[in-house]
Amino acid sequence: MTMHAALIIDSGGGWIETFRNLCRRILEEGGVDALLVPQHLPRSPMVQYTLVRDAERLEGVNPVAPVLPLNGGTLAARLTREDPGARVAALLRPCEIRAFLELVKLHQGERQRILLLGIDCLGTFEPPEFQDWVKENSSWDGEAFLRSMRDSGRPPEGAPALRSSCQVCEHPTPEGAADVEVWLLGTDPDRLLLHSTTEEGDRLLKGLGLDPGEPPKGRQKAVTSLEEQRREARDQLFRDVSSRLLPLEKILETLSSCIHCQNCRDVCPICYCKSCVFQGPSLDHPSAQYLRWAGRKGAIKMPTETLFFHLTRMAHMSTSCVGCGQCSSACPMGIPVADIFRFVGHRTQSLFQYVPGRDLEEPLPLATFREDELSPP
Amino acid sequence: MENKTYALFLGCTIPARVRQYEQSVRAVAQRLGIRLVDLEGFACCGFPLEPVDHHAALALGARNLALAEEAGLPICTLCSSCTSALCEVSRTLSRNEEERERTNRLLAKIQRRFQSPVEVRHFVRILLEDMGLDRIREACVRPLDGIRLAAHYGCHLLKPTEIHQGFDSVEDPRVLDDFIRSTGAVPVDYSRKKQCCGGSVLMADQRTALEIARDKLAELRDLEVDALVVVCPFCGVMYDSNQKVMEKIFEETYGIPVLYLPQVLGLAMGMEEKTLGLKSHAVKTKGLLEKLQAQAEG
Amino acid sequence: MRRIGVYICHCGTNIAGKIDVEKLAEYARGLPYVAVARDYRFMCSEPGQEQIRKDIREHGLDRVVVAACSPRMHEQTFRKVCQESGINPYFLQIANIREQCSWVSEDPAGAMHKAMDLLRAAVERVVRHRPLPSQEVRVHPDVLVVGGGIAGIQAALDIAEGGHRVHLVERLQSIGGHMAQLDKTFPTLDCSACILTPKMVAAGTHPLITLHTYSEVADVSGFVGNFRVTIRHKATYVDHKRCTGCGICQQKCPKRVPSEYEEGLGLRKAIYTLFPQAVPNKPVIDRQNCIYFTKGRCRACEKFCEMKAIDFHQEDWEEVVDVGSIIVATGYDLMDPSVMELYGYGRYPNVITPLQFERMASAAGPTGGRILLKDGKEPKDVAILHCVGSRDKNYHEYCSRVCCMYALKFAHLIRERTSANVFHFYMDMRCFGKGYEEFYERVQSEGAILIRGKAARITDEGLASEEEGRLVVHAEDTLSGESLRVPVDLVILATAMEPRSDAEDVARAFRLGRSRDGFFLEQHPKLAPVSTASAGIFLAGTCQGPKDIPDTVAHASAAAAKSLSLASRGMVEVESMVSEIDPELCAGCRTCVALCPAEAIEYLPRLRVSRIQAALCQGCGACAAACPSGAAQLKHFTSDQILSEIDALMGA
Amino acid sequence: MDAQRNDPSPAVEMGEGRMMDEGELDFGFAQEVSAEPGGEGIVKCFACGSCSAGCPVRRFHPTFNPRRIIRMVLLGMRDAVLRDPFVWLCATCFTCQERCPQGVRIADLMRALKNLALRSGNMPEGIPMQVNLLREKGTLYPLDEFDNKKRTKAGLPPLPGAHEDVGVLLGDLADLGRPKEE
Repeated sequence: MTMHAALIIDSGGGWIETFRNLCRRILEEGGVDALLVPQHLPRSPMVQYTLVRDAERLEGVNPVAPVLPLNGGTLAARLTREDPGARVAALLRPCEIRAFLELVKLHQGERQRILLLGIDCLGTFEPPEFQDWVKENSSWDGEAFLRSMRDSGRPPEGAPALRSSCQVCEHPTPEGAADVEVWLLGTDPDRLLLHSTTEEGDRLLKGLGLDPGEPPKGRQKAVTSLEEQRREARDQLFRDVSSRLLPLEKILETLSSCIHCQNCRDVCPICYCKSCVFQGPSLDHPSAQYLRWAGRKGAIKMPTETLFFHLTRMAHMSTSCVGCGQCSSACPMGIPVADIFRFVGHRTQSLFQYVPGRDLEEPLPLATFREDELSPP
Repeated sequence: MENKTYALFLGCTIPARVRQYEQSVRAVAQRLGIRLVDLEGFACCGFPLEPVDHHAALALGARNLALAEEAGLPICTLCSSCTSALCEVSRTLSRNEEERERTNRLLAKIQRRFQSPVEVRHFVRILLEDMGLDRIREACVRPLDGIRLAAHYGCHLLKPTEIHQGFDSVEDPRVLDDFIRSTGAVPVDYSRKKQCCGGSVLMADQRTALEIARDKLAELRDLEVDALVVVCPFCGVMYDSNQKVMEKIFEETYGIPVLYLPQVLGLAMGMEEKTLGLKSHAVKTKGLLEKLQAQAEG
Repeated sequence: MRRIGVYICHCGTNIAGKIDVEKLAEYARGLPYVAVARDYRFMCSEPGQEQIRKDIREHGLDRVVVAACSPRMHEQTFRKVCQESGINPYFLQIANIREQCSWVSEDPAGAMHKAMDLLRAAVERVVRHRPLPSQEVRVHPDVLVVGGGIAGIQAALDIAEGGHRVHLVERLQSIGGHMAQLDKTFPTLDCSACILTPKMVAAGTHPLITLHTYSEVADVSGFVGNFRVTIRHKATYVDHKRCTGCGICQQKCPKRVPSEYEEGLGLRKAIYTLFPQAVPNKPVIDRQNCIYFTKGRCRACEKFCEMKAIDFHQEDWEEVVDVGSIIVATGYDLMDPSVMELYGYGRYPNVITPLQFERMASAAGPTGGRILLKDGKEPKDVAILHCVGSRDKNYHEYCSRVCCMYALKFAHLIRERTSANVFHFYMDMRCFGKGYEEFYERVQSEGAILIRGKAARITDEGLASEEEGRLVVHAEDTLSGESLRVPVDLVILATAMEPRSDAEDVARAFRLGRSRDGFFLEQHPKLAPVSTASAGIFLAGTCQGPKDIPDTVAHASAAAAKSLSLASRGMVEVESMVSEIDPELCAGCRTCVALCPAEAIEYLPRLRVSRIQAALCQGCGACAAACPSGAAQLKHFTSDQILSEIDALMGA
Repeated sequence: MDAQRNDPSPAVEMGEGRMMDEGELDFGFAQEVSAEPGGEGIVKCFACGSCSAGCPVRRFHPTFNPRRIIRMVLLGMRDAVLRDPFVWLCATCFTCQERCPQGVRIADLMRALKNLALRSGNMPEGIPMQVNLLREKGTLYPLDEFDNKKRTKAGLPPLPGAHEDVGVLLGDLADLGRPKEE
């Protein structure tokens, strides 16, 4: 394991501008053919992933815009499932990297086929709220968000609240899973700080002619303190979920507004099936069956299989759930899907002492067998 | 584990009838830095009620455990029967929900509640596990060289095994002999080492009880031991206070002083007779002390 | 349009005693697709079966539901009925209204209700059954026998005599097992070596038996008919091809250590054969004790070996063999009685185990067959304690079955060779075999003293000077109510037979179950005592439970017969209810590959999907349970079949 | 000085050749005993006698025999078991219980028999006095002023003489002063 910290002094054009320049240099001098990176779309406040091969097409790059319209782990998997035939790099947030590593374990992507730039994540807003906020604040600038989060731990005045999943995310840093880490926490706000954790990362930074420097002193403390704060919030959420949402009589109520649109499944980075069982005919019942059920109970909610759907999905992916929260953001009915799945996921993962996306060497709980598993600790 | 604080559980007999045991325990504990606290309110452990009514006995034991739990202290016992009774109550109530509820309904009348298992260990066990024999040996500044001591284990220090979690072997116990050896004295092996003192039979059939006790004293007399070493007031009373009675009934003499293990340790640590209450025994310890004196001088 | 026949069995009063079968048949007639519904006293009887055949013919039925006992009992019977009548055997569904209904329900109305639910679910399910083909695969003619004790030897000989090759794997350097340690065998008092040695030699020289001694099974893969077994040969440091077994190396080796074969009563060298009649009679070097391996010097054996057979550089090596079936005959361990402190084994030198006594009694043993105390004197009184560790909830709850008899045999041998009194401390005298009761009477008449009571403890506490140095057994003679203390010189503990200490690992390697007592689990305690839940793997001898020699030999021959019948038919029907993966749905995640216990799933990188090799699949369904997209499905247990069954169960 | 021996009653002297009439036996007794805490394992006894062989009381008392008491319970000899003083002879030393191959909790069982015997009025003389002491004072040896003075002299802290709340706990215990009428 190499430990290579490199500093780029801010040239005066601001942090984001410096980062754009870095992206350009990566494409031009870093031996990288394509870069997956979030950019402001033309004439839209929204930020989306773009796959860039031409270094001139980087004007909208903004890695710190607090919004995550979809989990880029899926995109990284898509780009590496087969040999892409070129050298690809991607800038991802920690929850996206962890999702990608889970997909790699599920053989839906290949880690060696991509150079990962992982960036500290200070949290994101719900996309519509982000969009509204940016529209109202024409002078909006990602760096203001960064500064506010770094200084006060809160979004700037007038901004919406962080998504629930971000508020309880205890993994705000890439934790060594990327090749190069872009550090925001505990660093000098006027400097862009890169940290390499692999030989690949070393090679990239060396190729760009970046000199190693001393890691900032305040980093560890800032990370630990944020993680601690997030863990507390998480435990609070878990208490809330277990008392308010999860008891048997309440989960029915919680999920009763589900319209079985399956958006949560569509955006879930872990749901990797080619075709979901819930798309097949196995749950299409004969017409008379619905009437028999209604007859027996007096009345039934239609569509019928919503609870079954969620429980099945939970069974399939809860050991790998990285808590990115996309499911909640995608739910048109405002069901706190992610809160519930995060809670259940935490329980199933603890059962196997498994942390999804932590380490490629850790086998998926379902795909392995330990003699002591399920025995009380 | 070292230098923990314990709530000292004296039980009924010791504070009234076997003060010398209590004196020696407090002195030895102080010397070794074991903190013993007197909790207001400890009463009978419940053991005497076992033959009368199991549930009442449980409640009585649980009352003491609840007090210790409230104080946040583990319990140090001196009487083997108190030890096994309190351990048993703690074990039963933490495993058996029905008994726990039944007992807590009773305890509610006196605003107490048994919640979770309480650690209960006999002073001897605390000495062994918190201090260790090496520390004891180091503290023995006046070794009892040449003194022949017979260990009496009694029943409830080790049995039933499941509540004592493998403290020492039931069929081949060693711990008391090890302590005796650590003072420089000679632990005497004898055939009735594991035999009960008979104390529990006293109330139902005095003659049988005394015959059981006499059996051991007669063997020890033949082996010419200097003293019998006990760790339970029941056994102590049986062999010490009743020795004269037995001598009369069975028309023979034994003359075997009965010491509590902490008294033996205290002697080896150089403590005074008075501190250890060595003059409060029915069978006089004078001969033993003289022998000890002679050994030291010669 | 389906046409279903429903057949409800009375099973005498087993079902009809609780459930109104006629009303149930009436109910069935109202269910969809049901063309015929009948009840009958015994559906499994020939007239019952014939009724189904007749209805299939006459009513053109294409599906059959039998409401009767567990499918474990008669599913095969009724599948055959279907097949004989020209419909696919898998167009059958059993509704278990006996074990899961009439036997376990107390309330007849509730039972009736449940029977109706189960029947309706079976009807809904059978509609969705799809035809499955019957498949057969070739059976490899060779057989693997694991363990070279009397069970393994007997099984190997039976199979080889039947004309099939046997690989016999033995952990030690010679076959023979525990029986080779015994002196005489009850009740006939044959010399154990005299009856065993010819069998060992026969196994060692049989052209169809390959001995793999000093070897262990490292891995087993495959399935019935086609197992692939990796055998690990431990380094012997002696080239057995060159070695003539002349024994000079053993003579010259200066290192002496306690002999395991002599149960610690005698010594062996660091290069040694187990015993003089060992098969093969070739020595091995014990690395832990060899002076060359521990200190780098000596090499006396090498110097004196004319054949240049000593090879200190030998390494463990592996060999792969293919076999059609496997017989596990790994035997038992004798319990170590030192854990029972009250009997003083390990503390008192004259408290011994039965195998130690056997070695002492053996003319070839360390004392030349003389019964002696540790100080070399002859005992005047001997105690034999029965049930040491057996029938004891603190150790083993079961009866070890052989102890009473060998204890009586010991008494006979002691009375024959010494003038000692022999005291038996027993709880029940269990002498149930052929000639056993007679042997008991014989030993009684020879003067054995029988005390009905379990010994409470053994001490060395003599009360008088003449008891000095002796042992004292404390017990109650429960028949007279007298408490006894019996001074003796020698105590033999009739210790329990227990599962091998590595039984857990062996069970995992061969996919065997274990019963509560830890021995390997047979498929059925009465009707399938040598088969196991793993098809093609059989049990022989004491690895399945305590047995004496006659029972062990019978059990081993039974296992051999099972292997032979597989081998001689040459083909075996494999599971039709196997899994398959829909390549359209498979995302290639390979979770199933990792889970498959039969290693039947392969990944096809070009297509990016996984595929099940039907011939290897055992139909366990692990892949189907794990596959999130439902790409893997177990035939006959597909999602639509199970969900429709559940739907029908839940629906009104 | 004289030591009192509680000799066995005629009921226990089964003696050779005495014929028990089936009517004298209560076959529900074993179930009743096994329903008491500690009595659970009694039916598993296979009478190996290892309890009696190690029993210290058995060595010195002419008739006390745990194996035989268990047999009497299993046979349904309710009156003989509950009316005789012998159940009170068990020293609760656990020697038998530790060795029992069937896991019968013999010492606990004897405790259960004592509980049952006491309910029918069979108990040693000292019991009611002990119960009353515990009910009133919470201890078998209440300390008075004189005792505490002696304690102080020995360098020991004074202790309270009574624990009143124990009486509240034991309020449900029957008054043992007079045997219950059968």
